[in-house]
Amino acid sequence: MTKQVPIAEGLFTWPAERPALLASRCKNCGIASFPAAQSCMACSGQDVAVEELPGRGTLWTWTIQQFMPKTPYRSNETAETFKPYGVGYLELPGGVRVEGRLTENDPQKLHIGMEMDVVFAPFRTEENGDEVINFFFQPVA
Amino acid sequence: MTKQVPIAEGLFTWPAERPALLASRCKNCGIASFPAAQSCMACSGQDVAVEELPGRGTLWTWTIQQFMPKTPYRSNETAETFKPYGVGYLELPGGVRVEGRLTENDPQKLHIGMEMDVVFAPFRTEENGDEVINFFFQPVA
Amino acid sequence: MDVAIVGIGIHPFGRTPSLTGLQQGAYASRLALQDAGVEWRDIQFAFGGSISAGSADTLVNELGLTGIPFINVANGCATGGSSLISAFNAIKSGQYDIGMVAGFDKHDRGAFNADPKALGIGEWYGEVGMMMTTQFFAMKIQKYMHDYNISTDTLAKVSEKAFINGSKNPNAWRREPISVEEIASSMMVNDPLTKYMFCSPSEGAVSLVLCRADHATRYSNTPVYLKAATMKSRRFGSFEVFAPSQALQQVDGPTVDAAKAAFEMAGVGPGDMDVLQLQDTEVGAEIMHMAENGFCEHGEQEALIQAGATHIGGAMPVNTDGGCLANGEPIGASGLRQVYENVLQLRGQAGEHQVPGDPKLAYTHVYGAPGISAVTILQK
Amino acid sequence: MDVAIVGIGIHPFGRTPSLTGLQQGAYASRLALQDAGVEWRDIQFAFGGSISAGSADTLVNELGLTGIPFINVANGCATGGSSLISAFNAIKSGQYDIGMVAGFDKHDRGAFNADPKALGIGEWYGEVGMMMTTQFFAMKIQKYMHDYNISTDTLAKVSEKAFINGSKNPNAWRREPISVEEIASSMMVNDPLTKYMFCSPSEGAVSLVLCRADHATRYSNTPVYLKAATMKSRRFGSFEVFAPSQALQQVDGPTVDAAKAAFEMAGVGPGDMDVLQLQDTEVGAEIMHMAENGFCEHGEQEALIQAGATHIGGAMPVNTDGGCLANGEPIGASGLRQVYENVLQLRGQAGEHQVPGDPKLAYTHVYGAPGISAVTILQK
Ligand SMILES: [Zn+2]
Ligand SMILES: [Zn+2]
Repeated sequence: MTKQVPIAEGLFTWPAERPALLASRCKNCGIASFPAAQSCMACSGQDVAVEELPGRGTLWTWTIQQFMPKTPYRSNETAETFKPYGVGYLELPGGVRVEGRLTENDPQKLHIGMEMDVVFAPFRTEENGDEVINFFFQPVA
Repeated sequence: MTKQVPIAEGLFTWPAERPALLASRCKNCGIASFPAAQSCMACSGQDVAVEELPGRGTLWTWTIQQFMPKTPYRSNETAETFKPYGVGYLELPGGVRVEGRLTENDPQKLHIGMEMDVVFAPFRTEENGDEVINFFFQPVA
Repeated sequence: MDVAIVGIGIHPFGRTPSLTGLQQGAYASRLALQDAGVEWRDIQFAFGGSISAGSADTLVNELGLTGIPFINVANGCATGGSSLISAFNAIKSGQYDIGMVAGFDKHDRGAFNADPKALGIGEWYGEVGMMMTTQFFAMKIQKYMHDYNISTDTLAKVSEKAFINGSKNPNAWRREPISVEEIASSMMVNDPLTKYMFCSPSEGAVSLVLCRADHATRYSNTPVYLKAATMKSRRFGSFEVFAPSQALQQVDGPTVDAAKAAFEMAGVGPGDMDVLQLQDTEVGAEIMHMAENGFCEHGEQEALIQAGATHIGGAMPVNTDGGCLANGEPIGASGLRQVYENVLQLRGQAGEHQVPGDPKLAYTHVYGAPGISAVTILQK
Repeated sequence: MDVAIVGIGIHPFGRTPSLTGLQQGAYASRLALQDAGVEWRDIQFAFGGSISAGSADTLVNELGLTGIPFINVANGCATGGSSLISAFNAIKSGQYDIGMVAGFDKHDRGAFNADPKALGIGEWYGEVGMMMTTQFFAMKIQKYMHDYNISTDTLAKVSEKAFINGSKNPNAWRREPISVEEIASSMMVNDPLTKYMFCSPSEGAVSLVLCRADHATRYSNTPVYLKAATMKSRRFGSFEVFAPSQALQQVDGPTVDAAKAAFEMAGVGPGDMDVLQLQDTEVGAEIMHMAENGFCEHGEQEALIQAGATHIGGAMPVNTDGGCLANGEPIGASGLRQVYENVLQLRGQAGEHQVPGDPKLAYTHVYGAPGISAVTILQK
């Protein structure tokens, strides 16, 4: 039976009714960081708490990856089936700007400042049949 | 048909009636080096000539490799078929001390100062059937 | 104690299948020694870097085993800067009179393959396809074009100038001019950057002989002084390569910091510089680094580049040897290539790519992962 | 300007599956900062090394992004020496007041896998099974035993002492004494060296805070001064690891040269040293390095070791923390561990492994491929 597994532990809540990206926030200086870390890059503080990031933000910048990356890229694509994909930073209010793949790869449909949602979807299938779940940024409909 | 190929170009004369190790000798300071190099490590000179090294020398030091090395070791052996092998430096008079595998792996039969010959023999077989020839040091009978 | 550069050597950049990276390094080193009129045995210490072509200190196998301390350094694209700063410190410490820095490399074709783990990033980051320096550069210029009204035509003009300069430099890899139209219409790699707007991994080597300034005239009639050599890493909040997230409040990047520190150390300002080598991993980098290093305000690049100010004959010549765009980037050697070019310029020996008007002060800048910049200021 | 060590930190050596090498490095760095009573933001520069656990400069991701120059160095087993020498130069140059050196590593189990190409050697050398440091060490001590009448019992006694010292050191990996009989009869690895006569790759981290000597008492009541930090590479004719051939005329190795240079720099002699940390990749190395560093004549080791002179209470205590034999070798951290131990000894804080009699001068020595030695002399 197909199982769904997150691409990495601790990146986002999964499984969850409303999955969310997880950040660490420093109790000393209040700065948030993604992925959650054990110490604060801003002030070197080690007293941090994990919190859920907002699910909607604005696109801060973006590009389209037009060719298939080499290792460590690991999808189920081949050179023939590869489709260009968008990458961007989404500014999550009160949180942090997170880098992620976009569901949209048409440069005409992307612009800085547009609203996007954080969504969770299968990224690849493992040899054992497990579906690996990743986060993506999707234009607000 | 099986072909015999040297393990590296320029290490020794092959094929040859009397194969021999090849060294470079510096025309400036007279120092020999194995394998042949384009410059002299002793005096930085770049005027070097390739020459054949003597085929007999005395064992300067030695050890036995008791376990099978990992990559870059590349023989046809497996963990099961691996046999310990000797390694030593053979002092070739008027030339240089060369490091090589010994045909003998019994520590009782090896001692510093013993006479040995440089011999050439198959080391492994490639997937295409080629026999790879390497040099070995063999106790004088 | 000030520090002088009294010998320079280069192996042409590009592809040299007949030589290993190490052999190219030895070639450049011999030329540098010859240029300074010294023997390898006169050299008291060395610093060197090579990312893909073996340990730099194996150069002693080629040059001779003289017993000197030879320290390998490794800071990505800023590796040449690390060597120079370390050599600068060694001579300034008063313990050494003369030493060498060497950088060489030989990379496989195609984009660099970064390893997330080596930079302390989770494997997932590479698996989903974000471990690509090219994406960072594209996203940074995308944002910059949006904020400061830089046009895509200006992007192409930076490449056009690089290939023109490369065509004048016998040691460059790309020696054919390419038109703005061809650059702009070449394959899109990472929007808005096309294939001809990026530099590629390549091969090459540079070595430099450095000595105490008060000994310089023993070795050279045209010594060039290293007035500043600085390196800075990213502060919290700057937008850097390989960052799974970045802070909402942005601060200046390491280039701004390294430039300020260098100008302070040298006691000069951006307006005093006569020739500039700025990290141009792609055209966006060159554009943004012009402002980050203090040579113009943000946004002024559009007018400057359109007016040809960054050409060899312009008011602000940038990457006179063709930069990374025309030379490719052998990581260990790339930062030292900039210094090599500036020494040529200050000596007046740059031939067809010589900046007119007897340049006296020259500037180099490199940027590398995970957010490091190194700057030098040379004076004749 | 002299240089002082005012803060030391260590992450225990051995196996720590729950932490990455980088995290162990951060742990040691925080302890070193705390020991010196400074914050990470006070540190003006850093040098660091890690061979298998990522780039040392990614430590800033753990400690905070303060913008400092952080140069990665890489010289095999001598990497810690490279960091120290570079930091020594940086402070002596007068440009910096306080900095850090950091070394950490995390290796896979089993012997190190060396790459011939990276050292400029043909692939054939590795293919036939000669790219093994253990063979070199075995052949070197084999020849030495022949020339200077060292017994196999003496080999085993070196390991015995290492594990006794390790049992007294809470940061050591191997903390159980092992009898001479068990050591001698354990599996033969490379004749004449058995399994328990070799050190193994391991994990661990050490960081040190260094400052201008005239600022030392601001940070420490027990500053320790770096009177010498030297590094030498092999001269032509010395017998070194990974050498397909060697000259007929042998010369002294880099250890002899680095030791002489260090004694000259510090203005002291071997007889003045109160405690010694000597590279003990295996027992033969420790024995030969005693003479190469100048602490006895060749051949005297047999009587000295049999008489217990190298034990903690002996006349010439060697590797008081258990050395590489009891700590394993995380390459980036190993050389700095020796310095950490000597600072403890000079402060009188080494606890159960404290050398008696208020030691005042301490010596460290590392040796690494392709024939490099680095030495430090510390004074309280
Ligand atoms: Zn904080
Ligand atoms: Zn010679």
